[in-house]
Amino acid sequence: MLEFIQDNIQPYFNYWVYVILMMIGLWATIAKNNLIKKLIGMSIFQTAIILFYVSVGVKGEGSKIPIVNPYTEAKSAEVVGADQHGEHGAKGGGEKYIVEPDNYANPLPHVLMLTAIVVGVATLGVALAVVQMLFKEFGTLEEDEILAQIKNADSASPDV
Amino acid sequence: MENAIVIISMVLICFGLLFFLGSAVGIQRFPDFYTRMHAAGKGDTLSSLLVILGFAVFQIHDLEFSGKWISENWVTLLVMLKLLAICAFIMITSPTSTHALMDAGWEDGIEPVLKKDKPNNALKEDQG
Amino acid sequence: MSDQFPILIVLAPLFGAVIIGLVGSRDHRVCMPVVLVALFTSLSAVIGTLTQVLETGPVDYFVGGWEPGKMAPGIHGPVEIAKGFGIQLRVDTLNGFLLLAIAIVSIFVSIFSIRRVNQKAASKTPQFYTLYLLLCVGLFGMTITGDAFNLFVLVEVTSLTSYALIAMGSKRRGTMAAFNYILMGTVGASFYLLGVGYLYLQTGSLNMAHIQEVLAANDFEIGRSKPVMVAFILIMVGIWIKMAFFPLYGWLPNAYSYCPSTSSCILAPLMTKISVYIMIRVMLSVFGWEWIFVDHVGWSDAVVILAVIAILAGSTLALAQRELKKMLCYLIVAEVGYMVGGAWLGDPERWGMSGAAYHILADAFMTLCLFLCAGIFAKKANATRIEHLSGMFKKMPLTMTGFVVGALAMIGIPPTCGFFSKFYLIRGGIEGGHWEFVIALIISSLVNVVLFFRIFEIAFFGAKPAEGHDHAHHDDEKDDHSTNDELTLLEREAPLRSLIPLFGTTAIIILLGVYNGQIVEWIRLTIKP
Amino acid sequence: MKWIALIAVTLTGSLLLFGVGDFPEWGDPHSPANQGPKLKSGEQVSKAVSQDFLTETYEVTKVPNVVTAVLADYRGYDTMFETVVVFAAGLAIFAILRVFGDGSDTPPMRAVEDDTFVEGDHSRIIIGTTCKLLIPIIQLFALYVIAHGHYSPGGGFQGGVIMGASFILLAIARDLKSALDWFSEKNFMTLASVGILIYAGLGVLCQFFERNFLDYGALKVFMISSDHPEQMARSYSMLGVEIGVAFTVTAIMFAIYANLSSRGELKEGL
Amino acid sequence: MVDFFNGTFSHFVGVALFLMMLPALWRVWIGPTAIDRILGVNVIGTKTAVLLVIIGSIFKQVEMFVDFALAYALLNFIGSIAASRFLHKMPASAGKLNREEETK
Amino acid sequence: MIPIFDYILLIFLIVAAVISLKVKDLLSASMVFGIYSFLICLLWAEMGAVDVAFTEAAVGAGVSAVFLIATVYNTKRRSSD
Repeated sequence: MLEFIQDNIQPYFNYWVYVILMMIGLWATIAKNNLIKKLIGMSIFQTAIILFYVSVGVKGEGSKIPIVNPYTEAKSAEVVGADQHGEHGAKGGGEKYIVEPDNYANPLPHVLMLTAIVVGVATLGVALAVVQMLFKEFGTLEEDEILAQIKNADSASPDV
Repeated sequence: MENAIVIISMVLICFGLLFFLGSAVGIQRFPDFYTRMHAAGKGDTLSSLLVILGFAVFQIHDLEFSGKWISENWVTLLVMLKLLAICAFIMITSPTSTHALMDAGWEDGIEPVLKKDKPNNALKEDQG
Repeated sequence: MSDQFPILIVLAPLFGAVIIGLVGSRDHRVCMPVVLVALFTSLSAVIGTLTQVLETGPVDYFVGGWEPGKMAPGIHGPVEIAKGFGIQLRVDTLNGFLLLAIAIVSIFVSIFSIRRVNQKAASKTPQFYTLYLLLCVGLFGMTITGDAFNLFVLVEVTSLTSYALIAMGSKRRGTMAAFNYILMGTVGASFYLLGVGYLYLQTGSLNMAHIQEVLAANDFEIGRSKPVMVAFILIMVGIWIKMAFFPLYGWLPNAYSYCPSTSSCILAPLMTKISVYIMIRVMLSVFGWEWIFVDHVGWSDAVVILAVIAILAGSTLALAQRELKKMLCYLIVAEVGYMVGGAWLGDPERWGMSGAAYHILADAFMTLCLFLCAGIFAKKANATRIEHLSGMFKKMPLTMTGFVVGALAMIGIPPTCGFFSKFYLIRGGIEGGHWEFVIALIISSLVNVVLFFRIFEIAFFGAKPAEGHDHAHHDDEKDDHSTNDELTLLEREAPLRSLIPLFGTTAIIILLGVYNGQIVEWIRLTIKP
Repeated sequence: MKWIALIAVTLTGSLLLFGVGDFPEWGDPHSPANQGPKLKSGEQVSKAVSQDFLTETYEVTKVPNVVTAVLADYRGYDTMFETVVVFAAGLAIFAILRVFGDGSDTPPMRAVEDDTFVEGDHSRIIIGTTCKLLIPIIQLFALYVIAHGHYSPGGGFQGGVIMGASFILLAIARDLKSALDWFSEKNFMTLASVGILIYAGLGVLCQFFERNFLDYGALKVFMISSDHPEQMARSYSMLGVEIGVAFTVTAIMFAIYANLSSRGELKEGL
Repeated sequence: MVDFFNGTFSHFVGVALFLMMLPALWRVWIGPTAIDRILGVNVIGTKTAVLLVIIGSIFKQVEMFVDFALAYALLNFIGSIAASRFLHKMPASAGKLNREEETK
Repeated sequence: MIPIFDYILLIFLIVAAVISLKVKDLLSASMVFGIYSFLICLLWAEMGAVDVAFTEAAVGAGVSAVFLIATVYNTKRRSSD
């Protein structure tokens, strides 16, 4: 049991949790009756995907955040000798620091997820506006009641 | 010198943790909303202040006291300034939100547990 | 200048939208000219790009100048730009024609929308046109992009604008449909995003061409790993939700039939078709033909069977509807079945996929034609149900003619484009050995015959007395100036502004049919290189 | 409904867990996404883009924060459409919810006795004073975040959201009307458009110098007294772009709140 | 000593803070009233700002993390104030009604 | 990345998600969704995604919970599930 956890769950814990969160979100999006609950579920669903992306970009313990400033990183980064880059380096303003990319978290998923978060908020806003419209028209936020009202209206006057 | 600073900050942080513990116990054990709010509001404010102050003090070890020390240490000084600013803002915002919530609880119609009531009963009644 | 055409396609509507956002609320009359100028700029840019494509092959455009292999100036000397650094736009013959179709459809619908929007919600006109142009931006961008993540962002642009367009004028059922559409659309887009994430996890790139290169490397060693398989399923499911493929079509009929007619006219022809295009693009340019049809043979059979069910279900449900728009919506479900099934036939000569690609173009115009007619009927004669159409041939002969052309194309009668697309699809089905697909196509055509001839019968022999005149054109010019006559005009022909797009569409339906051989040949340049 | 949900959730979950089995371990720096895909034999198929982003960004753009550089320069096209998404959301909410006129056709808002600021209303005094104190600080901080996005986390989105939140705070602490006095509907719609105009305009400006859209290097002609004109041009253009993003996000965040809290009537809110 | 502070000690403080979130989380779970839950949210919110600084300390880059700890300190109370405003504006009877229903 | 924080946070995250979906009072649900966003912000910060964490901090603390509360204010506070 312990071995199973160590081999299969611990190294993939983030991925497992993202699957679980996604399932919770999907379940809520489909099965919850209240519209706002559905939207909360939708947000959880989106966050789960963000969790997946960010987990992809993580690099081992001791890795740094992806801000590579040669001036403050001078201690850790390797300096290419002045003789190698010689005049060019002097002309270009200081030595060139070689950045070891394995030490920094992967920036690309972060950029993508920045986009996804903002998109999520925008979608949430629009969905909430639609919810308010629905409340104005039906006076309730429960899906089954709304559907029942629609059905009644249908059977009362099929021409609408 | 360096060690002394680190130890001072560690002591501050440990005190902060102690108060956090107090507020955590308070949230759990107090009988009604107002007392819980009391524990949470006061304890959390003070302990966050202490912990962040501890980190601000810790930043001193990074300072290098030499000739033009402001220009050389401005990153560290800025961090300290920001940490102190966090302290100040927590000092302002946390009591305000506590106050607002307390007020809202009163408006919401939550009755405080008074001395003559038995706390256990009140809690039970609340939980159904 | 000519090398900047690809980006101009996207930028012109974007700037149009911003300009309307800035000045539109002060003066509503600004909107229409800006929309037309923006869309015509796009159209000319599309034509410019398409001629380049036909002359010299696919056109690439690297936004920000991050072209792989080029040198970018760095502080310590030039730096070589690696693959997938920036975002790539790519126009080839497959999406070039689709861009053309989008430009034409959006221009037609904007002409069609002139009066409608001004009358209905005058205070929201500028917002409507801004959203409309942003929708066009999204559609153009989705079609043109060569980057998997950029596609997601543009999918969201189109989705958000279409949610708004569906919800803005509709009441009760329409709003509920919009809400369901939001949920389904978000889930679909999220699945797509997750699929791209899985691909990124395995390949470390987001550029479609680069991903394909990596997947195909060393005889698909990476391409055969489990995450790539899951990624493919996720992307497909996401796109299928967006295009309302068979088990996932629940949101579409209500959303499209209860929204304002202008919105349905732009959304119904384009949204599902662009999703189909994305599916073909992902199949061809990301995973590749061999990966799908050689490595995973069983999948294509399963999808074709799903498509067959979709066609049959769509046709049957359409038969049960009495509301015109809803019937058309179920027909869209069936048409999506045609296209998905065609794309998945997997015949070695790739006629099925070519037919599907051609059917995207054909179906966009067919659907546009029918939805324009439905909009005109609803507006002019207040006819939303099939029974209301009785006597329509005499009341609105011109509109009805357009409707007949659209319906014939839908049934598949030469020389309309619908016949030829079905021809290519059937050819693909026979060569791929998918007889069930062929049979479903024929059954669906028969159902369409029943559907539309029922309408023709009602409209031709309908009991309602005809009060209209034959000089529709003549009356229409008056219509603009004399609003007092509005009540009496109700019984007559649609205004010129509705008829121009309608007859433009019918002309294109026939032209597409007549020149089908050349167009399919061009499309096959991309599909079967 | 529950059964459908159960089936969908089970199917998706098992599919995803099936995929997880072959993943590289969490936090593995040699995973394909981090170092480029490799074959089983260990042969490198291609290089991952993010490697180059990390090593070359400072060289090419003089921006230490790689995320900002990728966001605003390499993938600036994405970010432009992200801003467009926000803009579209604002417009969508306006189109869906906004009600014009006196609102007599809609049911009246709930009766509220103590909505207005009353002398002696302690709650409002305390909150009002705190907000009066904090709102300028929040806005100053938002400006700092926007401007400092090159060197530390932050940038247009974050700054814009914080700025928008400051207006939301004003609307909550006082009332919506006083916030709208500061920042009226016309203003925020214009500001949102201006934001996108700045972004796309900077991109088009590059096209006038015969480069591609959003190739900020073209703007080096404006960097007269600089050692590295092209890099500095990229750096400053990114700042401009971030400002554009911040405009749109600020405006739209407040617009969304204003419409949502007052049911689109923009009269009295939460 | 500095390494100890940045490493083990910060880890310890962080874990301790997480453990102290548990009572608040428990309070959020059991309620019993809405406002109790909001109280729990408030408590966790305060701890979040502190934890951000601690994470920064573990990364040895506090200067990068302090910015959004500051953002948290500034923005954290918007939610609480909005909730309190909500409860203010709802008639008190509605609040009682809600509470009774919730306890069922 | 900080593994121990990661494990704790992920478990808390699931708990917060379940609570916010379980609570029947929508005002509480919106606020508990705030906890979810606090935790997730910590999670991003812990994984080194500072910009994402900053965005989540600004969005979660300042905007999204307030949107939800505003909607609940204008609609109905009780939910049936």
